[in-house]
Amino acid sequence: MIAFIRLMIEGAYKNFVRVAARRDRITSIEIRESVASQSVPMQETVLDETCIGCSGCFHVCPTQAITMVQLEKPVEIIEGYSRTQVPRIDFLKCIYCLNCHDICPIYSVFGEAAPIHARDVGAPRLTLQEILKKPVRAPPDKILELSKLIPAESIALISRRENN
Amino acid sequence: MASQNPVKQKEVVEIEKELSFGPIHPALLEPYRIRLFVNDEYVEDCELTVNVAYRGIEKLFEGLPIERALVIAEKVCGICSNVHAFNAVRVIEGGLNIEVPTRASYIRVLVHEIQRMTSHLLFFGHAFEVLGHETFAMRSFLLRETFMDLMAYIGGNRVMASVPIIGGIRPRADLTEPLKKTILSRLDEFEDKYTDYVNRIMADPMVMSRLTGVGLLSKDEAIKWYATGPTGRASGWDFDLRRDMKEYKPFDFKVIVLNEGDNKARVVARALEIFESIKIMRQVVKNLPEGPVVNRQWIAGKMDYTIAYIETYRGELMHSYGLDEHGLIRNYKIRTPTITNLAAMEQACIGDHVTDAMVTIASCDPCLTCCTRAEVVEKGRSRVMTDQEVVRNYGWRH
Amino acid sequence: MSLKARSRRNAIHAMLFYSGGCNGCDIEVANALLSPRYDLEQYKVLFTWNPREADVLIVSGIIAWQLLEPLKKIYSMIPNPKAVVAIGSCPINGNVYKNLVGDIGVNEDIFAPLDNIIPVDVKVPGCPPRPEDILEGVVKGVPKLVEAP
Amino acid sequence: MDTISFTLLLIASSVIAIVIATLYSLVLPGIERKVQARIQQRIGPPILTPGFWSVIKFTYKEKVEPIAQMPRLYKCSVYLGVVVVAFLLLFSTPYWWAVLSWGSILGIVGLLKIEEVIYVFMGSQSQSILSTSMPMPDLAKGSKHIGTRREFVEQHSAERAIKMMAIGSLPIYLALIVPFVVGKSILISDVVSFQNPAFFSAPWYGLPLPSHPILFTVPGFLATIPFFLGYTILLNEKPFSILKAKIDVIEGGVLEYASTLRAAYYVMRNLLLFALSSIFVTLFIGIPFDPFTPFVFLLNMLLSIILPVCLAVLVAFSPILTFRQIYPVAIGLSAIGVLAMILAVSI
Ligand code: SF4
Ligand code: SF4
Ligand code: SF4
Ligand code: SF4
Ligand code: SF4
Ligand code: SF4
Ligand code: SF4
Ligand code: SF4
Repeated sequence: MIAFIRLMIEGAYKNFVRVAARRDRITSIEIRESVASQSVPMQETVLDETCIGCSGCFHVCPTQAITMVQLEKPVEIIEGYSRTQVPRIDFLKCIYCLNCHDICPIYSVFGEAAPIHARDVGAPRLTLQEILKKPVRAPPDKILELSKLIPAESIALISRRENN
Repeated sequence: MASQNPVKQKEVVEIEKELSFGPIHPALLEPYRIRLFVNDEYVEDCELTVNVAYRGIEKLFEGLPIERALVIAEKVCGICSNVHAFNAVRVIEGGLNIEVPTRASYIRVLVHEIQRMTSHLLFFGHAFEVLGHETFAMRSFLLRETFMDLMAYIGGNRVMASVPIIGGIRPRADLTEPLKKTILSRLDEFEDKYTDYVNRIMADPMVMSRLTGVGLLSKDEAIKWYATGPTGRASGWDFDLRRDMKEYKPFDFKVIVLNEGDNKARVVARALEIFESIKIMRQVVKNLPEGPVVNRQWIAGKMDYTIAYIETYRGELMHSYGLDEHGLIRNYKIRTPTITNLAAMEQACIGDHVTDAMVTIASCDPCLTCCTRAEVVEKGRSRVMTDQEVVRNYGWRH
Repeated sequence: MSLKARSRRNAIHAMLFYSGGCNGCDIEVANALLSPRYDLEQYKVLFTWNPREADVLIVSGIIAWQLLEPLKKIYSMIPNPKAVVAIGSCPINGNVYKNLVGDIGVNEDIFAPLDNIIPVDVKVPGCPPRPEDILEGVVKGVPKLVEAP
Repeated sequence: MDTISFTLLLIASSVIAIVIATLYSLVLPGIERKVQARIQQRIGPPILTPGFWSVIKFTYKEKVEPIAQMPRLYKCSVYLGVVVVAFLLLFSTPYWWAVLSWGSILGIVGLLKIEEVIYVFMGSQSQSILSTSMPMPDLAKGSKHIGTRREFVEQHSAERAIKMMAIGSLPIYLALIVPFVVGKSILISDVVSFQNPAFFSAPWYGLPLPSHPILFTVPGFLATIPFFLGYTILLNEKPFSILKAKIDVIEGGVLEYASTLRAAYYVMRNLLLFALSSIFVTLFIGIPFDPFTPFVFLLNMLLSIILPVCLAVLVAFSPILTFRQIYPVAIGLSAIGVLAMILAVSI
């Protein structure tokens, strides 16, 4: 009881200062301003600097949430290879299955800011130039194995889109 | 659930009335239904209907490649997200003998403990909200932000951090030197504030008078209903799987066991566990060995039905599945702690005031998304019906 | 601005309907509400559990079938004007629960998307959305309330 | 003064007092919330939001019929509540003190009792969706106790309201008696003139300050404790909000009030917050709520903020108590009240 009274007296002073002088306030003013002006920054998803514009993510998305946006000016990433398009995700369609993340050769969708599929994400700190210098052709058995991991329906979608 | 378990033989009491709450109700953060059978204001019997948020999650796993399944495993629950991913990979690692590098194992433990903190602090938030103490609830949510931030730093998302993967952890979640420093300094900061917070609560006579001596659960009952985790430990049942887990071998920590078995003990048990978790986290960060964080030398193939148990924040969690020859999941089963803890709570709240009974139910940290599954309904001869059939046959009301 | 519009803009009562899903969104809404760091009340949004008092219905989760009727009922009990905010990709499209193409194909036990059940005014995507997204989403529902007759 | 001009002045003072008090009382919940928010280290809603704007907004909402056993009675209860509270407020305006025996303690006690009974009415009427009538297949699944009477949470709250009536309001009554004992009269005017002899002779622009406020005597100070906690009990605020305990009965009997009815309920609750506070300032400090002496009037309004702010702090730091704790607390408070009364007699 005595301990409580001591705490109460200490607390009374602390809280009096809080009420009277707005001390110790921890509401984030940054968030307050961005919400009030309706400008909360979007979740970061596609890492534009590293994307090579291969549109693999576009093809594998089961809900067609991804569109490839043409760049006004192609960006040359490495000699002889330039990026002409980048993917944009429509979050209202996305189901966070992270297929796109898995297929991306450099994991630049959902790269950092969002959940990453519990599968392996390789070595994200490689630079793009290093990646592109590596041989890019996958061995056939690897492709076969990969095709098992991707849902049948997604593959069906790919072929459907290609047929159209 | 109670209808399945008519174990407790009591003389039949006259029930004056029934009060039902939920599924949308301030005391429930999640949809479930509480039916209290009361005389005057005192609870004579209690039934919880937990099947409300049914998603058929175990069925969703069926036939998925094991790597893809981890996306769902994590979404079994947004409170325990990490522990489900963790235990899902432990199943296959045990079944196919996949070696996990030590560094990865350390970091898994770190994230596991971080989420234990968020979970326990959420418990305080919820428990105090149910007690009606808004300020303490808010303070606890404020303290929780420390660990939400750490989760986001390590895994990239506040809730779904996806740290464990088969054979190790995601390389992104590896601890860098600056991150280690941040973790240690945030822990120190947290410990100071948290100590004050706990002392303040413990000294508050009004809060304590609400908690002490209410919702008694004896050790025998705890064991009978298999109330694991802090719920059982607060009743004197010395049971903590972490002592047997090889991941926890290198760390030194105490298992908090209290004997009172009332609501206060359940709150105190969690409050003290947080200090132990801080200890473990410090050890992880200070003793983190160098080395690789993931072992990629494995191929998913045929695996027998394998079981893995883990000590989560609320008790014992079981994941189990088998793999077919293509590495596709067969027969995924999850048994979560809340399902048994709630059965214990149904017993514990008998004899309490209605308002206290809500606190008792909250004191086992109920969270049900994971444990909503098919229910057995017996009518005449025992027969199994799904809820949908029940409603089709009997309508919504009778 | 008329008194009507000003009063609607300055006092908003929000109610949470949690309809299955993984809890993640639910806890983040609680975070936006209860954590002093986010503090929903500073945006003139007061929280309530009574549909008769509410203006904004926050829905999270995948709408499990047992919650379908309660959802419709509670929606119908809110007096006009009212707005619905769907939090997380669960009510927007069912998230992975609806369709991850395992052996079962499309999951028919859940009733997402929410649009099919009640009109939705604001969608806050994310899994889970960050508390600041939730705050912004709730605030975005206000113009609909203000403009209503 | 002849009867007609007295009546006119009476009506004028009542109207002015009620209008200003209502508007002012709509600011108080905002101040309360702001105080709590600062204690909780956050910004909190703007001051006008919880009271003023909410009430106006509710009047603009669609009118819906409440689900109640007898909807008309249910709707009347809240308006009756507003009227009762408005009359209660008039106890602190001097013109009413001269009307029959209105200006005595008996009137205050009587009205407070009606106010409490209203909660029982509301609770037994309302039948919201949030408990028994929620469409859930729980009955279909069967249970150990088939055929038990199912109660709405509001009805449960009405039962609690009866219990609170029996014990909860005792402290505030005892505390209210103290100034009358000190003033040795059952008339409010005597109590005020005992503390503030200059009040009745002061000109309209004057600011007569009380010479011996009862608050600063030992019995007066002691009586403040049961008064304040009794105030909390009457307002059903934490820690004594058992009949509106959010975690089981949600809001109790007022669950079904929507749109205009809810606005009326807000007005009732906030006006009670102010009226009791203003009565306290009148009886314990001797500064009445007199619309015709503006400075005294303003001073009363200013001092009437103290109780709501104290209430806000108490609410921020207390859980809900159940009857297990409320009975002893009420008995203890009553004991303090009796002690204060004994001391008051011996003054
Ligand atoms: S093979 Fe890989 S890099 Fe090439 S288009 Fe497909 S996903 Fe992109
Ligand atoms: S996560 Fe899935 S649904 Fe979302 S964009 Fe990627 S592939 Fe499409
Ligand atoms: S798969 Fe990766 S690299 Fe290819 S377009 Fe998509 S984001 Fe860019
Ligand atoms: S399997 Fe091939 S395409 Fe896929 S990440 Fe590896 S190298 Fe890239
Ligand atoms: S026990 Fe609770 S927190 Fe853990 S997974 Fe289940 S619902 Fe989530
Ligand atoms: S128990 Fe329920 S969740 Fe599990 S597989 Fe059966 S139906 Fe699905
Ligand atoms: S299998 Fe599921 S339903 Fe059956 S007893 Fe075990 S937990 Fe209960
Ligand atoms: S959107 Fe994601 S976090 Fe939210 S409830 Fe659904 S699965 Fe959980």
